[in-house]
Amino acid sequence: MQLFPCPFCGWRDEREFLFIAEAGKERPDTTQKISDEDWARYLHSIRNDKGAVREVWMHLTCGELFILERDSVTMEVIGSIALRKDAA
Amino acid sequence: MTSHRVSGASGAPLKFTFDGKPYTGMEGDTLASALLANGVRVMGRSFKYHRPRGPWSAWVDDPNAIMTVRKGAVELPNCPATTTYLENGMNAKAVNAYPSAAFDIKGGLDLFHRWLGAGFYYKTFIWPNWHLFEPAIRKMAGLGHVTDKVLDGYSADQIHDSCEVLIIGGGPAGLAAARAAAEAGLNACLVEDHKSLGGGALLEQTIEGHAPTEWVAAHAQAITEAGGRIFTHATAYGIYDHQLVAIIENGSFGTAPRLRRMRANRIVLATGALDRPITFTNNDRPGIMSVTGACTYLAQHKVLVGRQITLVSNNSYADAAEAMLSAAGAEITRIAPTVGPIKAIGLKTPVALTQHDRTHPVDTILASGGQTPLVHLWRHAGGKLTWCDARQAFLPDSNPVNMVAVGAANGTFEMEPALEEARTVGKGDPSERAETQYHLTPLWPSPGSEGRQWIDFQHDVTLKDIELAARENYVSVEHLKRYTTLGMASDQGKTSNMAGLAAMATIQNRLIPEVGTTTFRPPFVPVPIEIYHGHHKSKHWHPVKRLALEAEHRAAGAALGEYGGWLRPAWYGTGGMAARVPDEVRMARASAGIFDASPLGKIEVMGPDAEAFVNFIYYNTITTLAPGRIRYGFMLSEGGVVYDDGVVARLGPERFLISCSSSHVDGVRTHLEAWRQDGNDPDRIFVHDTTQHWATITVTGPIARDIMAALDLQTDISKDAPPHMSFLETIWQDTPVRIARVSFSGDLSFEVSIRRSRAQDLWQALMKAGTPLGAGPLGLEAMAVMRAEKGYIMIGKDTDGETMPHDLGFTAPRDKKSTAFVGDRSLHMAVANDPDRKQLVGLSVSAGDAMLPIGAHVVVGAIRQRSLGYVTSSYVSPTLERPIALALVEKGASRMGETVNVWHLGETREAVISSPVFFDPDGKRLHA
Amino acid sequence: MTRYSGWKLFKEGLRGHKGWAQAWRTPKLKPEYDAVIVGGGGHGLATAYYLAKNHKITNVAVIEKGWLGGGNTGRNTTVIRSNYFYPESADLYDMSVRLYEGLSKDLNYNIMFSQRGMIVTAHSEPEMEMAARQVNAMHLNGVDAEFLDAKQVKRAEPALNTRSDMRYPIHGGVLQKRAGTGRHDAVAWGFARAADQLGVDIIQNCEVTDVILEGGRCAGVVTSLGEVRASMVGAAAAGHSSTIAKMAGFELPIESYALQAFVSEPLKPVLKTVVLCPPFGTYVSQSDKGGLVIGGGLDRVPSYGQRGNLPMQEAVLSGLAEMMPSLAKVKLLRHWGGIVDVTPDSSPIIGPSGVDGLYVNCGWGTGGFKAIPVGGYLLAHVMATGTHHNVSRPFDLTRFISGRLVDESAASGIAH
Amino acid sequence: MRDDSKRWPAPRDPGDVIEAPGLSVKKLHVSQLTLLSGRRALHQTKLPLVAWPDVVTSDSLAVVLRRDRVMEVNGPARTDGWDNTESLAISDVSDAYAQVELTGENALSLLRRGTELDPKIPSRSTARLCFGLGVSLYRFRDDTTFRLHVASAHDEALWHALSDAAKHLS
Repeated sequence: MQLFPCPFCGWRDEREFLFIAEAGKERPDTTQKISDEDWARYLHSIRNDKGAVREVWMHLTCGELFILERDSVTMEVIGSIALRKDAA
Repeated sequence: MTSHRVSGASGAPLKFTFDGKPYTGMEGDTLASALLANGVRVMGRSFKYHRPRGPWSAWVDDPNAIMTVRKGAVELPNCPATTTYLENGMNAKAVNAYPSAAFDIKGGLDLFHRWLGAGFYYKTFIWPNWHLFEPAIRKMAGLGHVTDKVLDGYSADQIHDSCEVLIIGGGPAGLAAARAAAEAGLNACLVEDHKSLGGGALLEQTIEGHAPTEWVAAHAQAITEAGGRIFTHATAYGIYDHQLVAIIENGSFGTAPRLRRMRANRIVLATGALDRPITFTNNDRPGIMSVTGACTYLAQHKVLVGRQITLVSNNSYADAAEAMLSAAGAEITRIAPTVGPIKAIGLKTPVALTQHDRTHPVDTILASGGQTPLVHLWRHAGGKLTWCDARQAFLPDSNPVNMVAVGAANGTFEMEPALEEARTVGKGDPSERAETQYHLTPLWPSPGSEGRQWIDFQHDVTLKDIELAARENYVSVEHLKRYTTLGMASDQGKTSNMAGLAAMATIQNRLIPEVGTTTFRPPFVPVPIEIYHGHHKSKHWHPVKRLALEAEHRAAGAALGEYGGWLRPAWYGTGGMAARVPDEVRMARASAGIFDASPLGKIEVMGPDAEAFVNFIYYNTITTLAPGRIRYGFMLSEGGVVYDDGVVARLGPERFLISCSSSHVDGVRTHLEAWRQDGNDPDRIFVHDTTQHWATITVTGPIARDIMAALDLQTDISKDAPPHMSFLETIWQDTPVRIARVSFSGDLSFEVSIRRSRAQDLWQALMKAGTPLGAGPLGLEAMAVMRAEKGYIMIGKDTDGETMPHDLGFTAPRDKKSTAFVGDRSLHMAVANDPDRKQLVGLSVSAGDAMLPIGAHVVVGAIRQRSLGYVTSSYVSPTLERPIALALVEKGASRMGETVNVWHLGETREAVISSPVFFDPDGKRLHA
Repeated sequence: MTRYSGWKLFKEGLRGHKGWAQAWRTPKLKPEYDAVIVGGGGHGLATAYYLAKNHKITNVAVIEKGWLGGGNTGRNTTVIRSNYFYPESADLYDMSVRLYEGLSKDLNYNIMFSQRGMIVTAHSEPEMEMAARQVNAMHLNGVDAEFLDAKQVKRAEPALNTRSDMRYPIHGGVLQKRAGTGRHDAVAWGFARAADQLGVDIIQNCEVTDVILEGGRCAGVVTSLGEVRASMVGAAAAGHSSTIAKMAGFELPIESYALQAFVSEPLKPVLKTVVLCPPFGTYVSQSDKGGLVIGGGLDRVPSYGQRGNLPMQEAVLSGLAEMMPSLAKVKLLRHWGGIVDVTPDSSPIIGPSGVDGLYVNCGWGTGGFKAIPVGGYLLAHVMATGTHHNVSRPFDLTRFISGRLVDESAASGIAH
Repeated sequence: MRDDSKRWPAPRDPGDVIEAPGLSVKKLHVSQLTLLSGRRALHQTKLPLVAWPDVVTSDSLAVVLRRDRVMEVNGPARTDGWDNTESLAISDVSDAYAQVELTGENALSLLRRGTELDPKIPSRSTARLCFGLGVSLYRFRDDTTFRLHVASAHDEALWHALSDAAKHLS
């Protein structure tokens, strides 16, 4: 049972969290022309880093979407960042 | 047999049997100590050669004495005799031996050992085929036999716990550390795997001037008084991420254990060390035991394992043992194994030990090849090891986060420094490992020597097997392990790993640390699968959701089934599904059916950006939806695949109600929440899942309006009001109700939602109004038939993970919607434009024919038939009085009227592709 | 070379097994090869073997970071099967089963392919409908399959709980009789020994640290033992494929997850087949040594952590206790984790990487072991000929651009 | 389709209780539950806010669910929908959740069988998973009494889990 820090709730059991995606992926503006390659990159490309990673997770019980920084080898949690800029 | 119990033993007598013979042990005994007390030496047979074996040690490291134990109705296989506490009435039987461990008919296998060495099976049984040999090999392998009996009440408890310091091991170091921690005001827990505390302390004459038992009792009392907790007969068997320690708490024989998931800020490892065997000829014989094992039997169980003992040791640790055993009356001869090869004589018990042509008569041989610290848990937590030449052992090196080893587990074998180290660490202070006074002469297996020398006792891995592995270049420590099965027995290499890798080091002329260790895998001791089961049992596995109206349905004689996680009425009344479902369909088509639709999702989206958001989430255009109106639509994945279908109602300019499939409510809520916070302004959109506040009852059928009229609502529901696909909120008996004019049956329908606590009243009112008119309750199975008659899809049944909206005939948004929506770009990838996509169609057969089986494939081709798609729904329509089916078929839309072959389990039939809408294609009945 | 046989074993037994040759050599890494394979697991070793055997390219090095067969090849639950829905998958995996059927003889190494049958149970009417869809698809794909009712399931695997009061009562299932288990280490060792005998250099304890790119073309790799040049580089690095791809300057649609496996104490035979119960997410078979070998789904947290964790253990093992309650009392001996490389459609990627001279074989996810022979066979084919074998073509990396995924879960009606 | 009406017994009587050593569990009646969501929702409710491990004493309170959402328990009646002046999304969910009260020296121990719960570790939200079910959990009146809300359709499931776990108390 890992513990993840929800920026709002604090440390909770990993089973309360859902992995959404790697952080930093912007949805292309689909009203503009996008090549198949660019769309495929948005859909499927993954850095899959070994070591420090930045990922978007959802804390299912409170619904908060946030960025989790952790180490994908040691499972050490480096920190979490609320997606909301004004979050306290 | 003479008793081996020495004076001073006290405890209630316990009767038990072993291999059918009755014996008496005493309270506090393990099966092994009780048998040794009775003079029984042979307690098992080895895995491969069926060599007679007795216990090597007195605790978890014993690989030899493995038994199937029965008590009352409970029988458990593979119980180590050394860790199974004796209970009155136990019947133990050696595994892998018939008729008994003492006389095993397969004992003769040992004669063929020269052909059964490491990996022999990789080199033979190739011709003609492995299948001819495998059954016999499988029968020979394995240890105990597991019964097919399910144990009554065998249900593990599981609990979460936390502490500031967890001390693992209740020997002298653990007790000292725990006391120091507790007295420093820390929330401390101590875990000890024996039933009683003390461990190695009990082997001492005095500790800090006290008798060991007094010292232990005083420490235990001090720990408890300072607020510390002590768990005995409990083993920390694994350390997992983020300082989580899994602890098994054992009860009496046959009862399920408890799993304590302990989150510890800091872990102190005081697990001690093990004696390792010495590799010499016939070192696997019964009566050859570890020095610590013999001392433990004496100290804890008052059993003197032999009278004429040869003590074979290369280290100073054996000095104290010699004193202890001679004091108890044994005659001890010391042999230095380092000065020349030794050999044990005797089959089922040793009679002599030879060295340099000298023969020493013995009845017992005790061996200690040095101490191996128990660092398993250290490795689980990611700690590193370092090789110590002075101790000839791997010791804990750099600390994993918040974990420290003390005492023998840390290589601190002497009592005083161990206690000092433990106390320092217990308080939370750092400690340096002290210099050791421990003295030993390096002693490792010497390859090329004569005779058969055992490295892994249970798996019958000998020194020659290691040499063979080296010869064949299986030299990596993992290859060695896997090729020879070294260390893979039920003791997981606790006795054998060091000797094995030392042998490989010697053969290859490398240093032991260069060869390295294999990975230490949890669990530290075998744990029953039940410990993981706990409350994840049966109905807790994935509990069904219960309807507000369940009592009403039961009263109406409903058959209840599980649909999308809810327990729902499948059909009503007696006579079985085959009779009742067509009746209900006919009733609903002729008059009306009253249907519990409560599980349908009711997710509200509100806020200034709600409209744009819902428009982005839906495939369909939502911006043009007027307040009070409803639209049917799809939610797609970003891959363009239809994820959910349902209706969305606009309740106001800034308020929408999404009615998703009942099985998708949690998924849709998460989907909405993720998009809301990622890429949108979450202060301008809010998502409330109100599904469970509302019960929803659908009245569907030609007379639905008459039934609704009887409710006396404060609104006009006369003809055309409200119109199809409209939504209104009104009051019924002082309670707000919502009415949606949507239909999943193809008939005039009213979906009425009311708060859960008033659902029963509404249901009864509708039934009261409907029954005289010929209406009645409608189950889910009948509803499924009705929607199929109309060609309405059921997501996940009539669609699959490739279905895009245009495959279902919904093309307009793909072609025309100008704003972005989830999945939009994927609808124009190459795959989306493939001409041979599977499309939804109907399949018709003649009126008298049997219905098409669901799962049958539509095929083309004569010799090798190719699948074009498959039947997804199929019924005999009570309305049309003929079979109907829905299917996903390649280019289906362009095949209307085509006769195709339908293939099912080897048989082919014909069917005609048609529109999926079988009934009322113009939709007149919706507006009736 | 020593040829293995019962007679040879008998003779060696008489003379103390002194005459066995090394199963493979420990050669020195040469500075240049015709082909370099990155990854000494089953797929890498099989690729080298088929390059040498089928295409006579023998100047080949297999470069392995640790010990050969030490990744997922040595950590999996040893299931071999081809019970797939789509023709593309069936062609791929059934070709693998057919290669496995002749592999012990082909390699002269007993890999103990035990075709004891595999049952996938169905626990509701909708699941029975899906099972029928599956069986029919398998028949049409030319793969053996039997559609079983509950009684037949019980007969095929008596240890299964078929009581009606279990959480998900068994309605029936799909049996593939040709499916079964193999000895995982033996597959790696057998391929290694056979490849070595054909001249392939197997270099263990050698880590690839970079990919040599010249004019946008892959010209070899840099390793911890020095540079190695080769006109063809094949990467068969499973969970670490993303790392190799990054060295060559591209990204793969692969996410790494830990997949856990479990083995129990050794028991006398209690299971006849391999059984998967989908609603419990657990499958189990019994090894020839007697241990129950248990597996389940991926961890919920993507990672490179080669170890177990409690939530998944509880999910998988409680599933087993539900499937076979009489086995709840059996003790677990060991559990471990492997890192699996999961693609968006859970199908493999075989073929050109997009960088000239660099080919990939990855993305097998949870099911790489059963595909070792075919993975090696097809990667060797595309490396040696420069074109896809018909069977590997649908699994080209470009499918993620066209969207023509081969997603087996799609066929079971589970929307993405 | 099989008839499972016997396999899942009819829902219990609302008056049922669980009694075990150091534990008593009963169902409570709630008259009003209202969801309030908005950027400043936590400041807009007039009821006392409840987080973990607060001990509340009033029957009217606002359970903090998330950064921008509270659930008013036994609070004032409000009009459903989007309140433009207050910038609040409001939904009556009075029947969406059942409420259960656990009391006794073993209540915490019982809950710890279903969730990793520590009164020393505070949390701004009361929402958590317990026995795999989503609940809002807080302390009431004293530190051995706990109240929790669970989705109505899971009321039976939670009750069953609590009764089973209570068998392990001694």
